[in-house]
Amino acid sequence: MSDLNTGMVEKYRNNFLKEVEANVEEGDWVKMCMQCGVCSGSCPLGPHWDHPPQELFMMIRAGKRDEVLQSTSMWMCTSCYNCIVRCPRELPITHIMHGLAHYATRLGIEPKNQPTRKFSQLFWDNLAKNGRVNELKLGISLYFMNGLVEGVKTALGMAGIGMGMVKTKRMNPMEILGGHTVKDKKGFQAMIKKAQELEAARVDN
Amino acid sequence: MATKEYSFYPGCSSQEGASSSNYLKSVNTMCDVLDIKLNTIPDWNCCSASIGYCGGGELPRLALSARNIALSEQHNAGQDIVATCAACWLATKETQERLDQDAGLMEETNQALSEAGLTLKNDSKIRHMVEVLIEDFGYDELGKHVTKPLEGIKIAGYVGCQTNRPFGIEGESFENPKYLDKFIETMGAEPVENYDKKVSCCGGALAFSEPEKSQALIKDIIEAAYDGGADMIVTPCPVCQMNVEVYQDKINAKYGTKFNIPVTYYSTLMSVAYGKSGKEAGLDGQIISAKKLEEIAGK
Amino acid sequence: MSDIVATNQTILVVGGGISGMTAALEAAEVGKQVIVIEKTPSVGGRVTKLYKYFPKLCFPTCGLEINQRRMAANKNITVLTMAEVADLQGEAGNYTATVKISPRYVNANCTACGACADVVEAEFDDEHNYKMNKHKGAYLAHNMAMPKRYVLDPGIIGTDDAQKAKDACKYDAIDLDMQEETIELKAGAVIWATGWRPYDAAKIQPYGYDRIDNVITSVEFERLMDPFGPTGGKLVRPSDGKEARNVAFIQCAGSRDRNYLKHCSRICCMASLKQSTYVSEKYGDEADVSIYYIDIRAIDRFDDFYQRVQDDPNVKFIKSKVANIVENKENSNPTLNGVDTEGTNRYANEHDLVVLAIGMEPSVDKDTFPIEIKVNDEGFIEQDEANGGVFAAGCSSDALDVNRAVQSATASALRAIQVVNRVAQAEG
Amino acid sequence: MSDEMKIGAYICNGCGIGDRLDSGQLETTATRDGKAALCKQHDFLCSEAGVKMIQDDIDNEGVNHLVIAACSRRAKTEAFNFDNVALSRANLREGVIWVRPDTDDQQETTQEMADDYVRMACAEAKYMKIPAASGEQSVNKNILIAGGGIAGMTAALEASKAGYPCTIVEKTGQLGGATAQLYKKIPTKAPYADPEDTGVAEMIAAVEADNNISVHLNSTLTNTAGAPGRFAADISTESGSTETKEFGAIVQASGFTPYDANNLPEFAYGKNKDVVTQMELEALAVEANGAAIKRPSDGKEVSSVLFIQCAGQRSKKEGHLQHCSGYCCSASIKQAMYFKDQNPDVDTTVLYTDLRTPGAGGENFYRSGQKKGVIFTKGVASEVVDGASPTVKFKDLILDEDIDLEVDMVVLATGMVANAGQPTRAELTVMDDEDKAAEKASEEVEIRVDVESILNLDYRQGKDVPHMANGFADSHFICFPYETQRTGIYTAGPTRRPMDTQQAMDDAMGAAMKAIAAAENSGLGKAAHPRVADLSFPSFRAEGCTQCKRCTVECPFGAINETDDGYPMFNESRCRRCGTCMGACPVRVISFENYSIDTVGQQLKAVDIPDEFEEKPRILILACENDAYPALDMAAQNKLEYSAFTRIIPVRCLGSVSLSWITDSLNSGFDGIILMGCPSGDDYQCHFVKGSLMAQERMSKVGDTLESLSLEKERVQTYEISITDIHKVPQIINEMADTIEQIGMSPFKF
Repeated sequence: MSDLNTGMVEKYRNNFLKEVEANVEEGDWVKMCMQCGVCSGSCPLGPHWDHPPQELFMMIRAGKRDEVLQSTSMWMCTSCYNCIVRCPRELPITHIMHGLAHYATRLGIEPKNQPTRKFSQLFWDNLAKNGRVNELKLGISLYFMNGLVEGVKTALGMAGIGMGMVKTKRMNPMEILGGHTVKDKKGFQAMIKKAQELEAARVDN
Repeated sequence: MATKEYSFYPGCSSQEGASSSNYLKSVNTMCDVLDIKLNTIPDWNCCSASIGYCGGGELPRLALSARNIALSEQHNAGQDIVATCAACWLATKETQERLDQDAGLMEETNQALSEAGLTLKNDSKIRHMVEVLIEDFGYDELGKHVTKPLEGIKIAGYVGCQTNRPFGIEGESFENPKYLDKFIETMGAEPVENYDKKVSCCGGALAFSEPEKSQALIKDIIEAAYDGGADMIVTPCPVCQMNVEVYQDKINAKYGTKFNIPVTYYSTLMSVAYGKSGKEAGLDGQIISAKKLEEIAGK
Repeated sequence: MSDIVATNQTILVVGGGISGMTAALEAAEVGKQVIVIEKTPSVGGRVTKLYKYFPKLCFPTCGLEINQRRMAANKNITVLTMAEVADLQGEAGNYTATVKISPRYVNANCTACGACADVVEAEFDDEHNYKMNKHKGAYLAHNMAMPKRYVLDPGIIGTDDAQKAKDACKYDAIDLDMQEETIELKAGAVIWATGWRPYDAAKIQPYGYDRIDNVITSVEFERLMDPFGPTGGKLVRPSDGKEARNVAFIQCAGSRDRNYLKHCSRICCMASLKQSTYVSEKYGDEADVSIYYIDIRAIDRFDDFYQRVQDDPNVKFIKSKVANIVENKENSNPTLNGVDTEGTNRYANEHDLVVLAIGMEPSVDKDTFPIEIKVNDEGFIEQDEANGGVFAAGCSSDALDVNRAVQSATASALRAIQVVNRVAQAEG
Repeated sequence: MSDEMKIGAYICNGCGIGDRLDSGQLETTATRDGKAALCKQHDFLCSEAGVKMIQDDIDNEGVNHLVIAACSRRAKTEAFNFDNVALSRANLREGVIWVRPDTDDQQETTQEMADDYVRMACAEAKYMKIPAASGEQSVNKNILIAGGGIAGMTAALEASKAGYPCTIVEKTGQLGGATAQLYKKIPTKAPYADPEDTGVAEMIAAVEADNNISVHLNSTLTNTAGAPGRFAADISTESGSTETKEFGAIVQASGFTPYDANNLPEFAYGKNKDVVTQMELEALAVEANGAAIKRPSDGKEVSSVLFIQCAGQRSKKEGHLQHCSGYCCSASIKQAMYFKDQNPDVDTTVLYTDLRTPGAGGENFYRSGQKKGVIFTKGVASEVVDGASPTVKFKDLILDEDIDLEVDMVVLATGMVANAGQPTRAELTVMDDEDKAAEKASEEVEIRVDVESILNLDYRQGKDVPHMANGFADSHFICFPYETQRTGIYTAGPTRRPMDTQQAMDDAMGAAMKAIAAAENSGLGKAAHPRVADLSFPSFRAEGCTQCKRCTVECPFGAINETDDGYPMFNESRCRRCGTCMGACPVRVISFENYSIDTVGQQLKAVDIPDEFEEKPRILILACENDAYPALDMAAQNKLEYSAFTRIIPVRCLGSVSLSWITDSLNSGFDGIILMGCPSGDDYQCHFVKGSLMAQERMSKVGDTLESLSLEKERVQTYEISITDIHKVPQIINEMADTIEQIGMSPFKF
């Protein structure tokens, strides 16, 4: 457990809801849920969630901190926004799910091997570096995210698709050498850094 | 009609040699016909496409789109920002809304932007290309340019998620938006009535991280298109296009299906219907080639 | 219409439904002059379209019979049907209402013998049955229509049907030259009892009311039970006339939802509980009812009724706002998708028929009241001094069941009487 | 108007009557058999000309008893609405031509049907008197209000505003009742977000400032005698002094008693000081007055509180309330806000199964509660464990697991028990013989007296308004919520149905309206609901009376008292004119001017009974005028046919059916008799409470009569008919016709 995590446990004692309201993107909406379940029923990957959104909200209120933050559930969100548009109480559920995932990561207690968690991190690192996504590198690192052997398998499995993409000029092998970036990398990275600092500051105090 | 100018946010996947470069191609072709001038936002950056949240907190992610808007305000002052990618459009529009509602976040965002020597006014209109076509042109106008009606083609209009929710297109319902069908009709083709999976999710970015789960969703989307007697699928979203097109072999392998249905963009249809060549329409970007379109384009 | 006497001591009742009737009767029976303005061809309003009332499962027409008898016998009450208040000016004790009266094309001579209906042919959507069937161009709104006087649908005016109807009438009751007329009425107080309308179910897109035949609304379901309704009292579904044994009721269809109506419409839970007994009434043990709910709002003594239904083994309760409905193309069964939040159990349930417990929306749109009046976000009239001599009765004031609407109407009668009595004193 | 009776019969030829029937023949029937002094035909009787013709005869020919032979008595009532005449309607349209096929072979029986109806109408008219108020009455505008709570005060203030003097009798030492004990009330105005001041103080001030309202504190009603328009109430103070005042009508706003939480040991109530009821929490909130609420046990500022909804409610368990009290969900939200508004860090949890906040205001208030951080948990509490701080054991129904939660304080949302006074025996009371009468009478006095009476009515049938389900003094009517079974006495507020402050105020206003109407109309001798404005009233011949008490016991409205020497003492303005007393009287001494043993008895005598061998049976139908008769009308309107041998007589209520009518008609040769009344039972639909039950009970005794006449019991049937049984009524009639065909004609034809 990271220091930040223990710090937070200390700070909010038994009140996980308050912790979520203070630190999770759109977290102060959680209390507005009336447990109708329309979000859970509307989720395309719903059957794969251990705890669909409405249940997560109830668990948050019930103070089930570890079960929520260590859950793989919110990592199942495809950002389809079905839950948001159908929620009778206006909860920005998609964002809350992303927020919970990010907060768990920040605390260092997220499910490390959850594939989307890995991909999401890769994606961020990829874009944060150059300001633009380098699909090839992203793809390659994706294949290898579960280690070399796994990666080779996946890569081979995906080879057909890769070739198709290359043939149709929708993937460029040359990108391996660099590929797209923003010109003002320096400014871009400074901006990201600043944003992260500001956010960290919010959480820490 | 006078030339219409917009500040254009192409997004990563539209870049040269990227997964939806063919989308951009057809969009450009379509815009030539309609006399639309797209002024690309100089040095735009990625929007994080509602998947970067693991590493990126809310503020950094907002900063991404904020930077794009700020750049647009600076270089393409007064022009609406137009995106062709659903994720790009959504992320940018969401950022604008969020910052509009939360002064604190707006303030912090500007602090971050200042590191890149930018400030955000946040007063530009953020629009999807489809909105431009419907609102600034209208179906009738779009129809006027048709020289090769796409007769005899039945097409499933797959709207997907992010062009439809949470914002969607003005006047359309979340569950059964009709605009793609209207495009299809306007171009002289036949839309699939009550296409069940019209707004179902293809898995989005999770097609990479959760291939099996996503491909199960994609299978239903394609199956429903076939059930509706579709020759091809058309979509306004790069992620949808890619996911629905490229995994068909894998799905066939897993489920013993015989899927082989082309998936194109509305702009591809329009380019062809407007009499442009297959190349100009980006048909060469089809992994599963859209034969019927090629035929028409070839005529 | 010039023979209508209206003064500053007259009470104007806008709306002739159960609330308007009650308010009018209570005031008239203590000697006040009352004018009732009713938009449709007959009084009675929504309750005439109900098969039974909860919780007694008795018949609305039973009470209607008494109220109509009271009205017919009371010389203090004037009823203007097919009339609407176009404008309202003035203040407590001194109002002037501009009333628009649409032509009925049938005058007071009508004996309701039905000769006109026998000869006309063209048919029109039957509003009384929520357009689920058609009535002839000359019709009586329903069996107990009051005034018991036929109506010609404007659609036949200028056609042969109109002439046929006129020729068939031995009593010069049919006047094809009737024109819309506008009259002005004085009034000391106004009771606003325009009631409610069912929320437009087509707007609840996930439920596909506009796409799936076997998804209907609770108000339509009521009509199916009426022996004189669109199905002749058979509980069958629209797509194929198949008996609807396995019926799902979806609560909060349009209510408690920021996408539609934010308020709770109060009656829907009880309505569905009541309607679950219809299914049992028709199919006994073969009835298979599922009620999808967020909270069952069987308030106060209605809970006894809820408990009675809970004891019925053929009725299931599922705590869940249904996510969406898709049609099974093979058998036209609607399939409901969602999650039962009590223990988080995912379901995809097929039913013969789905009934949307549709929400209650005020009949008059917020911004179309003919006079400045305090209306809340939900569109209901607030009890407020600022409203002067205009008082809401029944569902204009809130989402109410019949019992509460009648209470509210009775109270509104006293409010109006207070005003006109003040006027009477002043005028000596 | 001359006293001598002159019958004018008017036959309409409109609506096909003229084409289908021999109106000349009908005219002869009216004059020869019906003894009509004059008889006229008209092709369109309900037209202005037709009505004028009749009015002229009334004005110039001295016609004072009318026979209108046209459509149903339910049709064209506005046209045939004449003052100061006795009116009878022969139903030739809905009753004859619309229910019979237009064929030659049916012509004869159809004509006979019409002739009979004309004879019957003439007979009825002949025995009708023109109803007129007795003249005893005078208008008394004073309204008595039992209870000085929010409902009582509202009733007083609003009635007073309309110009009616009110007297409030309040048991306690001050006005305000339960609401006065509240810190705040549930919001009543948009945006319905925060608790509101109760406004009780202002209201009390308004009451005291209103010299149209007099208030009696520390007082109770020790005796309430009389009737609407002339109630005489003894208002007694604790000190014993009594003052008698006269009133026109009464509003009973006696409120509620909080359910006794001592019945809930499982929740450690009474054991743990920090387990309190909602009412007790209000007291703590009043004490804190905006500052932090301290818990009873140790005065610690409450940092966590849990509300248990439906405590002892919505449960069939012995000692629990079966009903939902309706207001508790909103009340708990309000009380949770007491904590949250003062300190957002206080944990407030509402444990519910169905959160019930209906209407526009309700849902807004629920949302506001959530916004303020009140936690709502769907779950059921099984136990509260006593301890330094109480621990609530509950099943979380969403997470599907058992949870123990320690909190500083537990609030029990216990419900309302109506202060409805002494329960009156509501069940059917039909008497067969005098001994039973005596015994029933004694039961009457022996009803539970452990409950204090509110009104102490000096009524033959108990001291208070009869209770309905769950001990509330409701009317159990949906269409007519205020109609109690005691005329001129209207209940309001939680004594009638569980409700919150705002609802109680609206309710009181309605009750005040009804009270005003009762005061006004009783003053004019007009009946109250449902025969509103009926001027007829029951009178009886003392000489014939056997003091059997049937009428006094069976009156559904407790309208009849007994004189010291055991004779019935009618209270006109308490009477609803249903005629149950008339039906009950074995010696037929009770009658109304326009509805009597004779007005019906003579009709069935007037029916022409063909002799046995003509194979023309006669079926008598006595139909409730409110439901069965309209159903028959509507059957006709839809051209549903039934037997031509049917003769229908509408009755005010099956409760008014005298056995003599049955025996007489059997004796005079009717082959079958059908009684049609309203559904009975808990959800009875009879507007006179128990007409059908009475009829069934009485008819059960007809068996003997039938036997003595050696007639088959199938010949007399009683049915419960709803107004919607439009298809059923013709079936029933035709079944009877078939039955008669099987068992044969009655031998009693002379």
